[in-house]
This record gives sequence, structure tokens and C-alpha cells, in this order.
Amino acid sequence: MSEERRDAFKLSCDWLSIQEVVDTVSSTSCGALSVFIGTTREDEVEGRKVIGLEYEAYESMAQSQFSRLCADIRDHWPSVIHICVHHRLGWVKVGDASVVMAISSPHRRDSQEAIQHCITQLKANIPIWKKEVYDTQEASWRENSE
Amino acid sequence: MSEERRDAFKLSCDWLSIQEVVDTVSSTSCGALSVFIGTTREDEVEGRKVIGLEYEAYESMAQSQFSRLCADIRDHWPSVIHICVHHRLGWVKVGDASVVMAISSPHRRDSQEAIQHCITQLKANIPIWKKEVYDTQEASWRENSE
Amino acid sequence: FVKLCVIVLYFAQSKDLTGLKVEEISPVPTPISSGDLWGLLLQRHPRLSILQDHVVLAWRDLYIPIGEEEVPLRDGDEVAVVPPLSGG
Amino acid sequence: FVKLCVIVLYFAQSKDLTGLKVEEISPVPTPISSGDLWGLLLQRHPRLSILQDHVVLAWRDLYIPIGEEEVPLRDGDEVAVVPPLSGG
Repeated sequence: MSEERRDAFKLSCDWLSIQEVVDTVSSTSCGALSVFIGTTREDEVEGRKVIGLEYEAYESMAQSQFSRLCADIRDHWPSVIHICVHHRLGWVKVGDASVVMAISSPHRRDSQEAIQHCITQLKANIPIWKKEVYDTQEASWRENSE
Repeated sequence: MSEERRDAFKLSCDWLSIQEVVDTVSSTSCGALSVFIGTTREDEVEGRKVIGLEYEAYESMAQSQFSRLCADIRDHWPSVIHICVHHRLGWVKVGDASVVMAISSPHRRDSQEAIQHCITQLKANIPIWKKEVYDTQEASWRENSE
Repeated sequence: FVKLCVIVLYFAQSKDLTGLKVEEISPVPTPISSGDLWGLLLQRHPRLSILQDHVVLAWRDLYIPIGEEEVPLRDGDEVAVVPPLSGG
Repeated sequence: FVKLCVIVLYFAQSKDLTGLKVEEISPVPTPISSGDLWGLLLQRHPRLSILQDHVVLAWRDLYIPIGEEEVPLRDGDEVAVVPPLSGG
């Protein structure tokens, strides 16, 4: 029953496919599959309307920080089978997914706790940045609060 | 900015589309969308291999219990925007999703907590039953432990 | 005592044990407790006794434990036999 | 003192402030602390000072706070300027 465990990470300028991320973590040894999707909210900041986000990453370090994050998840939740994170780069318009992640485990509690940890740690440690772009053609770099 | 909040429930004998469930809860006022997918694990019980599950429901009551569950979720997490649960009925082979649920909210903590509550309460309160079917052609009704 | 007709729905094990998905029972005396109603079903289908202590009834979208409590049935009401749930 | 060449990568605000994605700096003295390395970058690009106290460096897949700690650079190493993260 031993199965190779996948840690899959992709930075992509294309639209993210939820089905592709889910398929990557599917396993007949798993009864539970938790998914988190982060999207750009429609927002107004001081009278300016956010029309989208512009993402960039330090790609090689993002990959290595992701590997570290996966090791950390597997330490805390050894029953986790597969982990997959796809993150958009470049222009992401309001409403589109900027990140899709999925984690599979035999029982639901593990994948649910692990996915919360995964998004929190991604925001804290993976070198990715976003700039909010407004309808006034202005833009400003964001900072994760956590 | 006030938006009609959707509580969508479907019992279906067809393959469940994750994208359809996700689309149902999408909203430009939401930055976070949490999804849970329950699948049939490959399992062996006393030397018999599980090949699939046979689901049935008390459909009218399942719908009313779902409405009650949604009211409960909205009580606990008032910021939740949309809730969607699709559950399979009939024959579900090993590896297929038996339930797909998604909840959207402006910030991630709410949809993540709400989705955990949703699957726990669905298992406890929504009148659905499954029978495990083995490769020996035997079968047995299951009982949720929680 | 008024007597009335009740539609009983059987799910999961109770469906297998009775061989029925639905049946009409009449006459059912009223007022009746959920325990006595379950007793009526046991008389008709003795094999249901293996569900004793693992079953509740459902009536008007409410789960009703089997016991002393009176079920204010009306003529033509639907009552379901609810073995342990296993959705999800 | 050995002097060496370092490749500096600028991201997010630091890219906008310097107008550069990457530049080669040489000669860089070694040993050098992360604080002195940041000082070198400030000399070249005074506008970076608005990131003071809101920035770290990254070197060999590690985040390096700006301070007294020595960074054991080798010739040709890549060092990145890392403003506050905002992924997800």
C-alpha cells in the first residue's frame, strides 16, 4: 500500500485549473481532499476601484520554500498523501483565482488542518508579491498582514 | 454591495463536477473559497476488497436538514457568502467523489472553519446512507462514527 | 381514540430487513408515543428488532427518538425509519 | 580582504525604486555583514531607504535579516532584496 507522495508546485501565467490541482492530489488511498482557492476580491481603496493584481515571484526560492513547507506539513500531519499548489504570476483580474491548493489524506481532519497551515505559511514564507492595480491606473504593492 | 446569498444543495446520480460546485459559490466579493471533497477509499475489510459504495437518501428531509445546516453556518460565520453541497446517490465506485462542498467568504478563516463544520454536520444530521460493496458481492451498511 | 393511516418509509438496513421501501399502515391509534409506533412496526416486521437502540424515527423533518414522547400524527402523515446515518 | 562580485536581484517595491530587476555589484568586500551589504545597496540607490526596517535579504534560499550577522558570500553569489511578502 506504500505510495509515492507528491509535492507539486507550479507558478503559472495562465488561468489556474482547479480540476488539474485536484487530479494531482487524487489517490485511491485517500478519503478526503481539501482545497483552498484564493481569488481577487472586488474592492475599493480610497475611492479607487481594484481592477486586478500583478504578481511576481523569486521563482527558484519560491520552489525551495515550497519544499520546506511540504516537509513541515508532513512533520505535523504524517498521514498527508499529496500536496499541490498552483500560483498565478503576472496579471490576474478581479474574480480570477490567484492560488489553488489541494491536500489529500485518508481522513478529513488531517487534510483540513494541513490546508490551513499551507495557506498561512505560503503567505508568510514564499517569496511572491502582488501589486494592486486601480481603475485610476495607479497601483500599490501589498503586504500580507499575517 | 449587498449580494443575495445562495444555499445550493443537489443529490445526484451523476459524476460530481468540482468546477460546477466552485462556480456556484464564486463571488467577486469573496477572496476565499474552501472546498472539501469526500471520496471512496480503496479499503480491505476482513480480506474483502471494497469496490464501491451504494448511497441512498431521504431526499425531502435531506433538503430541509441542509437548509437548517446553512442557517446554523450563517449564525456562526455571518460573513459566509455562498454554500453549495453536491452529494452522489446510487453507485459510486472507489476513487470517485461522493460529496463535493464549497463555501465562499471575504476572508479565508471563515470559509475554512465553516467547511469543517459543514462536513461534520452533514455526516451527523443529513439523512443519507451508504452500503459498502465488496469484491465478494457481499455488502454492509456503514455508520458514521462521529 | 381516533384511528388514522400512516405512510412508513424504510431506509438502509430497515429497507433490507423489511424488504419494503414504503408501506401504508392503518389503523394507527392516536395519541401514540414514538415507542408504541415503533412497537407496531416491530409486530409487522420482527426482523427490525436488530435495529432496536440504533434507530430513530423521522416525522415532519424532525428526528424523533424512540420513547415515551407522543407524536401528534395526522391522517396521511409520513414517518420514516432512520437507521444510523452514513452520508459524506 | 577579498573582493568579489555579487548579483543583486530586486523584487516588488525595490524593483520599482531602483528601476532594475538585477545588477552586478563589484567589488564587494568580504567578510561583510548583511547590514553593510544593505548599506552598499543604499549608496547606489538612495530611494531604497524607504524600505529600511521593512526589508530582508535572501541568499542561498535563506532569509537574512539586515543586521550584524556576517554573510559568507562567495564570488558570483546571488543576493535578493525581499520587501514584505504578499503572495496568496
